[in-house]
Formats: sequence, C-alpha cells, structure tokens
Amino acid sequence: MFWKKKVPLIIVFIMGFVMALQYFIPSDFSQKFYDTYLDWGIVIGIFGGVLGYFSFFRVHIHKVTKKAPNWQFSLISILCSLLMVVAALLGGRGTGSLFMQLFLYTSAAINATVFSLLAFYISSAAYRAFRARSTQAAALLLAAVIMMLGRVPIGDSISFWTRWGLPSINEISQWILNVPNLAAKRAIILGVGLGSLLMSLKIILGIERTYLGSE
Amino acid sequence: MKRLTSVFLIFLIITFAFALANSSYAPKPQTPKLIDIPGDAGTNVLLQWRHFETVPGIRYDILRSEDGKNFEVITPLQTKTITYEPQDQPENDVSDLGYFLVLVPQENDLPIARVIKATEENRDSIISAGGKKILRVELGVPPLEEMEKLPNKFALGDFYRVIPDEEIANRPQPMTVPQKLFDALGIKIPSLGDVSIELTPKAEELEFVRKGKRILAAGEDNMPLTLKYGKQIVSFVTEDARYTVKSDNIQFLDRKSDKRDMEAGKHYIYKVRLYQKDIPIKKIYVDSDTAGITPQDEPPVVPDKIEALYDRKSNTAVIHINQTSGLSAFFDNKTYTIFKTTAEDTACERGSEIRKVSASIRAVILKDVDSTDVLYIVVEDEGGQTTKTGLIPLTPVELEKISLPPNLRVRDVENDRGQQIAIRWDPPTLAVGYSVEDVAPKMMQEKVASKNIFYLPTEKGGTLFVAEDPSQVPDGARKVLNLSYTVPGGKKVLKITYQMWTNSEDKALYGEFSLDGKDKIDKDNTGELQFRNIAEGEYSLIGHIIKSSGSRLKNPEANIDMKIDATHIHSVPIDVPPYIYYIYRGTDAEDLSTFEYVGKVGADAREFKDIFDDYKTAHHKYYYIVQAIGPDGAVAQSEPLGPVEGISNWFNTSKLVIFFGVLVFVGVALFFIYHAKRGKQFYIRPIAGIVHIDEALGRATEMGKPIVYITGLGYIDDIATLSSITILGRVARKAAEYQCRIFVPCYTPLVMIVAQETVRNAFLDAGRPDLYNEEDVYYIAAQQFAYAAAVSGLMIREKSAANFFMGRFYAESLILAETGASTGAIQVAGTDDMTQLPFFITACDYTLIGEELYAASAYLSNDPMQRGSLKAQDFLKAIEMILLVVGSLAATAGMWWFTNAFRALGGD
Amino acid sequence: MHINTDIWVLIAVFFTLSVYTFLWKDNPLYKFAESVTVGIGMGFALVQWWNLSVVDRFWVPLTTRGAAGYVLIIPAIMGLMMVTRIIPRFAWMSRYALAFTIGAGSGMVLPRAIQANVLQQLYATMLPINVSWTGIMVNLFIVVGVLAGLIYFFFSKEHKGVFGGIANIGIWFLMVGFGATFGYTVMARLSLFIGRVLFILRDFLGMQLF
Amino acid sequence: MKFLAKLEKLDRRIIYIIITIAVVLPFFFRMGLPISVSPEVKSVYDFIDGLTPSDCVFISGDYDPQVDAELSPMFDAIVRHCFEKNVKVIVANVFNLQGIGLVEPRLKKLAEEYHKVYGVDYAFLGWKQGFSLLVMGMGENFKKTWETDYYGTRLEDLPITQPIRNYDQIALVVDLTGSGVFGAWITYAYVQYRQKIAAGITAVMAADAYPQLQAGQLIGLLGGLRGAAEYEQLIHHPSLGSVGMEAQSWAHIAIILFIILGNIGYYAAKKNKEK
Repeated sequence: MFWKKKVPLIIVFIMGFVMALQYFIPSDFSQKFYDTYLDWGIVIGIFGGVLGYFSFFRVHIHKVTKKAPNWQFSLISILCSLLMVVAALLGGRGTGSLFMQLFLYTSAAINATVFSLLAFYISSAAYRAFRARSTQAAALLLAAVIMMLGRVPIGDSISFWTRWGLPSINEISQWILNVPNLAAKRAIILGVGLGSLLMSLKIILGIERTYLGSE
Repeated sequence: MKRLTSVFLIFLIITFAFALANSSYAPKPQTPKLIDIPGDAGTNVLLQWRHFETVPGIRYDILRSEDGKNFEVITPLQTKTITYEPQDQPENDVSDLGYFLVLVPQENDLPIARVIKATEENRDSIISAGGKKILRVELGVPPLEEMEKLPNKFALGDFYRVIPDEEIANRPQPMTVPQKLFDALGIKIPSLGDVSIELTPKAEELEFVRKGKRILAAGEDNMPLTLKYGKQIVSFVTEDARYTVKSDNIQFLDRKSDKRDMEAGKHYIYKVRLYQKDIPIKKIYVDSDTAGITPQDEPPVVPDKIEALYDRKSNTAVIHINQTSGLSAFFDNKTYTIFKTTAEDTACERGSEIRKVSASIRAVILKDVDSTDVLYIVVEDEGGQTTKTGLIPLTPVELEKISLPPNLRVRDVENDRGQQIAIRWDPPTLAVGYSVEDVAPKMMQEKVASKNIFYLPTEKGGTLFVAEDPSQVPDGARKVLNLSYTVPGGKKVLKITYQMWTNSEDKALYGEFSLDGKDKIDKDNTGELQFRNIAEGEYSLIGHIIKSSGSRLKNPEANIDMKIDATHIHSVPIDVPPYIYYIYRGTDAEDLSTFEYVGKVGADAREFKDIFDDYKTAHHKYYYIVQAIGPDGAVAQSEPLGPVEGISNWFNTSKLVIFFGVLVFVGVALFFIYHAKRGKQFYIRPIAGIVHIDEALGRATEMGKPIVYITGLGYIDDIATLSSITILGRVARKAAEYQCRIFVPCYTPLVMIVAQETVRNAFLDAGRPDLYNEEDVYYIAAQQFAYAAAVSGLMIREKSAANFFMGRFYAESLILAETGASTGAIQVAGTDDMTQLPFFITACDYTLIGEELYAASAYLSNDPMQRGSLKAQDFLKAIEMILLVVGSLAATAGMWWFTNAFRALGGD
Repeated sequence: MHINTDIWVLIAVFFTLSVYTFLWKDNPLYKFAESVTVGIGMGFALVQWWNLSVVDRFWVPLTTRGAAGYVLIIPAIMGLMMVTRIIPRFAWMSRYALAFTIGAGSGMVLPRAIQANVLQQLYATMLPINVSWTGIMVNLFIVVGVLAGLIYFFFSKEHKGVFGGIANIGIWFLMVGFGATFGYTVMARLSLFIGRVLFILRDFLGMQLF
Repeated sequence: MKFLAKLEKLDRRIIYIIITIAVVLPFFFRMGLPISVSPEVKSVYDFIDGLTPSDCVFISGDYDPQVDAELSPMFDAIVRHCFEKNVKVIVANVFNLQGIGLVEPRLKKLAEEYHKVYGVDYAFLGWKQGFSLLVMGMGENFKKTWETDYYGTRLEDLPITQPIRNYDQIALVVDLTGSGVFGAWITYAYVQYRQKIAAGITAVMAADAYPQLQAGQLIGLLGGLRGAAEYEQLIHHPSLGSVGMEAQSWAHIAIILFIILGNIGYYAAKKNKEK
C-alpha cells in the first residue's frame, strides 16, 4: 500500500511544489535544477513512447492472429510499418531517400486527402444544420455566412454599399472576429483556464489520482 | 481481399526495387587544400576543396590524424542534395556549333577548361593541341545510369549556355526617375514620389540576344546579360568523357576548442571522406588522399588601422586602434605597448614606454605627449612573440568636446541567474519621429509611346527629352513607353514613431502622447501611434514616458513638446546622436592592461548588459570602463567603475504579481477543498445536458442498439479527459442497468486502461459484471486520422443508437459527428476546446459547452471534491469579474496603474 | 499538359482517389488506403523516434558526456517503469514515472497558466470605455461580452431573472463566436481540398497553373 | 411547395459534387479578384521587412500533412521574404515530427532558388523529443538544447547557429501550426523570455488566436490560405495561396447557397405541416 500508493503521491506533491516554486527563483541553482529536469523529462518521454508502439503492434497482431473481421488490413498496417523500418535501414532518412518518398507519397498524401474530406462534411453539415430555428441559431448562421464572405476576395467585390461609407463585409467579418468572437473565446479561456488550474492543483495535492489507475 | 493483398505485394516489390536501384558511383573527392591561418597561436587550420555538381554523395566527413594511421572524425558536412534531370532537351546539343574543349594542366590542381569556337583555319591546331569536340552540354545532373556510360572527369571554370529569348529582350524594362525630370520637360505630373517608367530595351541587350545561341565563359563582359539569358553549364560531353566544370568550394575551419585540441608546431594529417549512403549496416564511402600541415604560432599581426590624433584644444593625444582584417578574430594578440620617440628613430628602438594596454582596446587617451612626439606600438601575443609597428606621427586636429553620459554606474542585474552585469547611465529619453502619409494613394498609369519621349542615362541620373525624328536620337537613349505614378488619395494619416531610451531601473512601460489635446497611449509599447484623417496644418505634440507605477518620468529629456508639420507628405525620422560607447571589463582597477573590450552600443542605449557564459565566471569582482567616441574621433573615458559582481537572486521580484495571484488562487481552492473534504454538499444548478444524456441512453435501450462513448484525444492528466471519464462511469452504469452494449474506443493506452477500470467498476456497481466485455474498451492508435476512420467505421457497422463525444477533440470532431449523424444516432457532445465546439453544436443533438463539461461531471459524480472545486471555480470567476469591472472603470478614468499591475510581464 | 508518370506520383494519385471513393460509400479501396497510412505513419514515427530521440537524446549523451551522461540512466529507468503499465502485475511501477512527470508538469503549469490564462487575459480585457468608435464598438462590447460569458458559465446560481438575462447575452456572444469559428473553418477545410486538387491538376496532370 | 420542401433533404452526394465543381472550375477560369491585406498580416511582413542580414528568424513548422495545403504556402512566402532580405533562417519542427518531411524539401528548394548556403544563410534542426521543454530550453541555452542540426552537425560548427546563445539572438519566432501549440510558444517563449512571436495558423485555429493577438502576445498572424495569399501579395510573388483564394470564393458562395436553400426548404416544410 505504502509503496504502491503513498510514495507516488508524495513524489507528485514534491515535484509539483518544487517546480511551481522554481518559476519564481532565478538563482543559478534553481536554473540548474530546472535544466536537469528538462533533460530527464525528455528521456522519460522517450521511453514512454514505447507504450504507444507496443499497443499498436499488440492490437494489430492480435487481430491478425484471431482472424478478426478485416484482419487483412491489420496485416497490411504491420507490413507497412516494417517496410518503413527496412527502407530507413537501407536508404537513410534524408531528402529523396526511399524512406521520405514513402512517407510523402503515401501517408502524407492520404492524410491530407482524408482531411480534405472535411471540406465536404462541413458543407453538408452547414446545409443540414444551419436552420434558423431560433434567434440564436440565426445569429450563429449569420455570423458564419458573413465570415465565409468576409474571408474571401469576393466579399470585397460584392459589398457595393461601401460607397455610402458603410463598412465592407470584410471589415464586418474582421469586427466579428476581433470583438464578439474574441469576447466569447476570452470568457471560455478565463473559465476553462481556472478549471485546468484547479485540476493541476488537485493533482499536486493528490486529490485527483485517476491517472494513477486503481489496482 | 486476395486481390488487395497482391496489389500490396506488388507495391512492396516496386519500392524495394527503388531502394536497390540507388547505384553506388562516386569518384575520389579532391584532396583538401590546407591553410594555416596567419597571426594566430597556431590553433586554426582552414580546409578547402571542391565539390563537383555531378558527384553523388550525401555528406563529407572531415578526418584528422596525428600519426597518419588512426584518423578521428572531426565533423560531418552535408552536401547539396543532387536533383537528377532528364537529358532530352534538344537545345543542349551543341555539336553543330563547333565548340572545342581544351584542358590546360596545372601544378597540383585540376586542369583549367577553355572553350574555343573552331574556325576553318584553327580547327586542326586545336585538335592537335588536344582539343575535344563538345557534343552536348548539361545544365543539370543526368540520371546515374546516364552518367555511368561515360567516365566523369573534372576541370575548373564557369561556363554558361546562352539561349537568347527575343521575347524577353523586347519586353519594356522598368525604371524609376525623379519627378523633376518631367517638370524640366514641361510635363506636369502630380506624383507623390518618383515616377516609374517603362523603357524600350537597351541596344546592347538586343545585340547580345541577336548574337544567337552560344557558350560563354564567366567573367567576360556583359556578365549580367549572360546570367539573364544563360544557364550555368554543369558538364561538357565529348565522345570520350564527361567533363564536369560546375563546382562549389567547400571550406571548413578546424580550430582548437573544448572538444578538440590543436597545438602549434605539431603535424596534422587531414583527409575528407565522401559518403554515398549512410546505412547502419554497411557504409559506402570514398576517401580523398591525405594532406599534412604543421600550424605555426606566427608573430603577432600589427593593427592595420591606427589613427593618432593630437587635440590642440586639450593638448592630449588619442589613438584609435583597429584590426579591420577578417582574420583578426583568430589573432592571439595580447597587449599593445605604446612607445614615445622622435621622428629620427626610424627603426623604432629608442622609444620610452608610456602605456601598456590590452590588445582588445579600441581607443587610448595619452595625456603625457606633445604634438611633436612620434609613437610606435609593440604588439605582444600569447606566445610572447612581439612585432613593432612603424612610426606613427600625431595628426594635429581640433576635436569637439565630448562628455560621458551622466550618472554612469554598474549594477548586478536584478532577478537573474547571476550571469549578467549591467552598466547603466542617464538620462531616460523619449525620442520621437513622425511621418505624414497618404492613406490610399491612387495608382495612375499612362501610355506615352506616342509622345516620343526618350530617356538618356547620364552620370547624374539621366535626362528626358522629346524627339520627333528617331534619327536625331543619340545612341544609348531609349524610348519611354509607359508611366506609372501615385497621386494623393486625399485622406492623410499621421504616424508617430517613438523610442524610449531607458534602462531597466527607469521601469518605463510605454509612451503617452497628446496631439492638440487628442490623447493617445500605446499600452503595448509598439512604438507607433496613428492619428487618422487629420487636416493639413501645424500641430503640437506633447509626449511622456509612463512608468509601471503609472506616473510619468520627470526629467526634461523624457518629456517632449514638439511642432508637427502636417501640411505635406513627408517624414521626420528619429535622430540618434552620432556617439558610440565602448565598454571594457577589467579585474584590477589600477592596472589598465587588465581591461578588455566587451562591446559597444549606440547613443540610443542607456544600458549595456555584459552577459557571461555561466554564473561562475560572473561571480567575481569586476571593474568597467566606458569610452564615449565622437564622430570626429574625440574620446572621453570614464574612471574604472565598480567593483561589481554577478549575484544570483533568490526571488524574482518582477513576478511578484504572479506570485500573489498564485497565493490567492491556492487559498480559495484550499478553502473550498477543505469544506468539501468535511463532506459539505455544495449546490450546483442542474445542467441541461444531463437530461439529454439519460434521454440518449433511454433511446438506445428502446432500440436495443449499442452505445459508442468517445473519451477524446486528450491525455490522462487533461481535465477534459478526466471529466469525460467521470461521465463515462455514470453512462456505463446506466448502460449496465438497461443491459445495452457500450463501446469505448480509446486514443492513448493510458486512457484505455483507466477507461477499462471505470467501465468494469460501473458494471460491478450495477450488479451486472457478467455483461462487461473487456474487448469493447480498446485501443486503436495514437494517430488522429486512423482513430477517426476506425471510429466512423465502428459507428456505421454497429449502427449505434447513441454516440457520446466527451473530452478533448481536434479536427476529427466533424468526421465523427457527421458520420454519427448520417447513421441517425442521437448524439451528445461535450468539450472545452473552443475550435471544435461549433461542429458539435451543429452536428450533435446536444452539446456541453466549455466548463459545462466539468460541471456535468461534478454534477453526476456525487463526489463532494468535484463539486467543491467547481464551486471554487465559480468563486474565482466572481473575483475575475469584479477585477474586470474595476479595471475597466480605472482605465476609463485614466488610472492605468491599476491595469498595469496585471501586466505581469514575468521575466523582464 | 503531359501526365506525370513518376511512380511516386502515381502511387499518391492512386491513394488520393481511393480515399475520395469513401464519399460515395465505405469500400475496400478506402480501407486499404487507411491501413497503409496507419502503418506507414507508425513506421515513420518509429524510425524518427529511434534516431532523433533514443539515439540523439539518450544514447549519445549517455556515452559521450561521462558522469553527467550516466545520470540519464535514472530517467531512463523511470521511462521503462512507464511501460510496465501494460503488465497488470507490475502496473503500479508506472506510477513512479507518471507521478514524476505529471507532478512536475502540473507544478510548472500553475504559475505560468495563471500568468498567461488569467492575468494576461484580464489585463487585455480591462479596456477604457470612453465615447469613441473603439471605446463603444470594441471595448464596451468586449468587456460586456466577457462578463456575460463568465456569468453564463456560473454554476452556483440558476439562470433566472436579471442573472438569467445576462447569461442569455452571454449565449448570444458564444453563438456569434461559434458562427465565426465555423465560417473560418469552412475556409480551412476547403483549402485542404484545394491542396489535393492542386496536386492532381499540377503534379499529376502537369497543368501550368501559374 | 412540395418541391421547395424537398430542398430540405437533398442527398449529401449532390452537395459533394457541386462543391467539387465550385472548387475545380476556378483553376481554369480565373477572375483575378484583388485581395485586401489585413493588418495582422501586414505587421508580420513589416517586422520581417525591417530586419537586417545580421538578424535571424526561427521558423517552426509544427504541422502535419493534413494541413500542408494551408501552411506550406505561408512557409514558402515567409522564407522567400527572409531570403530576399538576406535574413538568416533557422527552421525546425519543434512540435511535430511529421513536419520534417514537409518542410525540409521546400526549404532546400527555396535555398537553391535564392543561392543560399547551408549553415551560413539557413539551417534545419528537424525535430527532437521534448515539445514545450525544447521551447523553454532554447531560452536557457539554444545550442545545448538542440546539440546538433537535423543532419548531425554540431551547432557550434555551423556559422549561423554558432553565435546564438538563447532567444536574445533570435529576432522572431514564426510558428506555423494547425493546432494550439502557438499557445505553448506564448506561455513558454513569450511569457518567460519576451520572445517576439508571429504565428501562421490554419483558419480554424486562427479564429482562436485573436485573444493572444489582441493581448499583444503575438506580433502578427497569418490566418489560413488567405493569410498566405495576402503575404504573397505583399512580397509580389503570387502562388499557391492566391490561386487557392479564387476557388475558396466560389466554394463559399456554393455553401451559402446551400444554406439558403436548406432554410427555404425548412420553412416550406413547416408550412406544409401547418396545413
């Protein structure tokens, strides 16, 4: 019990307290301490990385061996990752190396494409969900439309009313961005910021310990 | 399915083929030229060699050895990665132009290439002289297999393949001329500045172009034209070989450092190693021949710029000593000893020593000489070797009186690690400049080709004239085709630019100005203020420097009151006095030779920070001397300041506000946590979202379809994720009660483990551990897209009736929500991530916005601790609101000191 | 227009198109592309992790820095403890590493977040509300918006009466904010699509676009 | 009425097709709409324009392939500008490993175009474990934090990095990102070391960055493709960004039309129900 629960909580408290204090102490010693922590943090992170890779291979190998539905795709994934390792061993990682080419022309290309699907999703979402059901929904809708017009050249071209000294769509969208939008975001930042601060504090005090998991 | 795997296998094979196709073809690299840096302590060696464009290879290693046997790698240097280009351009075939390549051999270096155009007469002699007919030139590096067909030889020279382009040459060429030229011509142009004109092309350019296709050697006249119409030739191809001429000169300086040792008089052997590929298993490389050198500790090099002035007014001499040579950084000069002698003493032997100073001194003041004296300087280096300068006569002059800045002082820099010492002086000064600009000047364009205006370039700018008859146009004159210029758009804007010449003791924050009663402050100290559409006329500008306390700096220099002339478009720059301050650091106030130059600053500085590499070196007693240098060479020198030493501080007072903030925060938090611990149940208003959560669950059970619960992409110490986990507990429990299946695909392993525990416990509490299936709470991959794709797949396949998205999300949020919506599931989302909220709001049936997520989790878990911290959050929010109101009121009332208190710069 | 036959471009085109088939409906081509990118991505990460992290940041210092290097064995061990998380019996070991990093992390965040997320934001919101364009149209709106927003997120009191009214204003600001973000995002997503169109038109079909 | 009501539920695929057309067509028929430059972009431009050859700009390509289309035009534009002004450029991928593959080739290409020498005019540091820790470390000791460049050369051996001790020697940090990491740059580099930071951010996050911009924590901001287009206009080098804006315009119009149709349909349907 002591070794499994108490000690970690003590470590958390000490580390948290010291690091928070360190921020206010510019002295040479405190800086050295800080640098050491940076080095250590990096190294810990490095080995923490293993966890992810392990889980990846475990999940997919598991699928293949169990012949779970679509197991072939898991096989492909595994082979591809191995292929990358081999490629790196053969040709290095420099520009134009097999390794880089593979990455750029498969993974990079595919990811970019998949996220470009969002262009379609967002259009259909807008079409489906942007209904002026309530005044607030209308406000959201309007803001979005103005923003869409204001951020592209055509917005300037169609705001004919500027000749009467009225602000162009572009300027209006700028205003929405810099004023109401900014206010909304700041309100959220101020609140959410406090939330995460409290979380950090609770972690330091050992009140929040979910991350340690139960045994 | 089989087809797919086979497709994949083919794909595998292809890529492997590529890997192996990378052939290994590289000639021996050139032997490095070794140069011993003169005037140094024999601790620097410069390596030089040529890298030819067509030599494949990823990097050079530089190797050094003392015995010629075991070499150590000093450093790797990357080569430019080659881009291989196809060779099919017909214009690169020059066989019909009759060019011959002749190689002129050289002493221990590559031959020099000459390209000669053969005529009937000289063809035979060229061939007999070993000339080779050039069949093709290459402007890029051909593919490896292409290159292997011919032996690759190397020669020196820069050549260009000229393929002139009539179209480009005939394009009108831009140029700008002052407006007055047109006035002289009698053409009125209401331009704001210069007028840009478009001219017919130069005669010589057309001539150059008309000469046709050819090969030109660099360095010939009309190089700019060559560059414009030519491309540098990488290699010449003859029947028997490819001669590469394009190369870049690689240099590397090997010098003594904490990593590497180097001694004068010791013999070192170098070679370079060219790597083809860098493969852990097997390295493919070629070594150059070795070359040896014995670096020497040369006698010191005397300063090449010594200026000795004798000021008649003050009867003192000042000597300005400078090393302008680029190599001076390597010199190991230690001291200058200045001798006084007579003009007869040409050998500089009979002088009497008058001053000994460190060799880093830039200027010396000598009181004990008179105008007839002649000086010479003996330079001594670290090794004790000496060199004398020639005789230095004193040039009699009358120097302006120059004074040191007031209140010079040295201080240990506050709130730092202790590795900085500051030299500070006064007075804090507000320097202001301004510019009157035209907001939206109109662009005017005019075609004047018909007006027959010609431009003739001359030494002083050139002239314009009109000539009806082209025949009387002097050669070199070019016709003006088009004009473009800007005319005022009416609205004027006045830009005030200012600088605060202060040091950190003045605690200056920003400038405050008022233009004829119109006040403006520059809270973020951007150094610029704008007064929009101002009327023409004179204005008076008053300005002050505001301190962090909110009060103004008192001294007159820090407050300005100036006239501003806004009658026309012009600008008045900030003017900086032409002084320079040299700073020297010494360890002994008595012995001036211990003082070393540490840096210089301009007259706009009020502080010089001497930054040491580490605390230890800074933690000694130091003295400083400041020299003020006038534009005419006058020098004023301070007494040694100090002693002072770098002290590392134990509290950063500039972060006091933050510290206070932390205290308040922790105080409030602890208060509520304490009460929560004592089991006090705080009231939390019901959150609308929770109803919807239950509703969704109910719906799922009616339909007997599973639930999908997403904990987001956040890590386990992320508040959003933790709240999500809490809510998951509740959802899972209900799910267990209603006996409907729940899927929890996870993004990070740690979250997965915690989620598994949570769900398992929930099922236990609900008394249905039998329904719990470990497989349903699983890890996918810590890759955004892979995760999104897999989850979408899950939702489509399982036709989930209810989807929950709670936690931290990024771009994938819409993919998830839209796919979910397309399957017609009822969806509840919750995130504190501003950017993703809009998508959940549009695509989901209900969304917990920002803190509502935390609130919901607090509300669901009857854990008093969570409610307690939510309460604390509310309390702190209340404080924030009060501060906001008070702050805005204070700002409105002009009491900036209040808002400034929150500026909380932290650090400086 | 001449079609680029570079094998790599062809591969990329093949995958690009197979992803777009998903817009019609889920299909093997898409699944194939998916599993390839998962694998390649993982392999890429793995290799870079090994070279840039393990070798450069751990092995090299460890072997070259002498005593200062050997100290790194301690964090290395902690890192390995982190991995024990996957073996239930030794899972508790990972807590030491987690405690170390998460504890320090939280401690580091505390003052910095108070500075950046609270004080700095407050400072930026304390704006003068004088009678001028910026005074009213900008500053007043921002101050009111932030206050109303904060009130909307106030959980100790029900949204009723005046309080509820102000909270309602808060919702208005939030909605407009969300609308703005949405509009903005449309643009972002489209540019991704444009990127792919560019690739097909220029790199594959070899069109001269500029 | 019935027909209008149908507008409420068009098939997704119809929308998809029309969007595609709207995006692809402009590549063939260009209108050349002028783009007005927004102040936050101008201020980035002005800052870099004011730099001297002795100054050094640190660009961090913290983005991955998904947002390449949006951020690479910015990267090109900014690097071009620096190279034209002969400002030194150090490029890294502090927060995103995948950025290496996207940024490095571009940098090399640009460098060749402007005849820049590696190690003298520009350097590439790549990625290293540590994220925020790196950002902080750079403020303490730049060379120790990175140790070597991406190709393994020690930073002391590169003329460009040799004189860099910490942020004091870096005139500007440009963070190109599709996520919130510019926040980390602010928290650790600006707050602690007062490092000047400009951000090139995808349109999504850009909306998010305005608080920081207004709070003066960012000197300027390039938002999405438009930001890139504006910058391209400032350096007189229209490219990816500018062309993209045309397509943007049309797609936006299309989407807005859909929204309008949707609402017409919505009300029509409501009427029908009332009947």
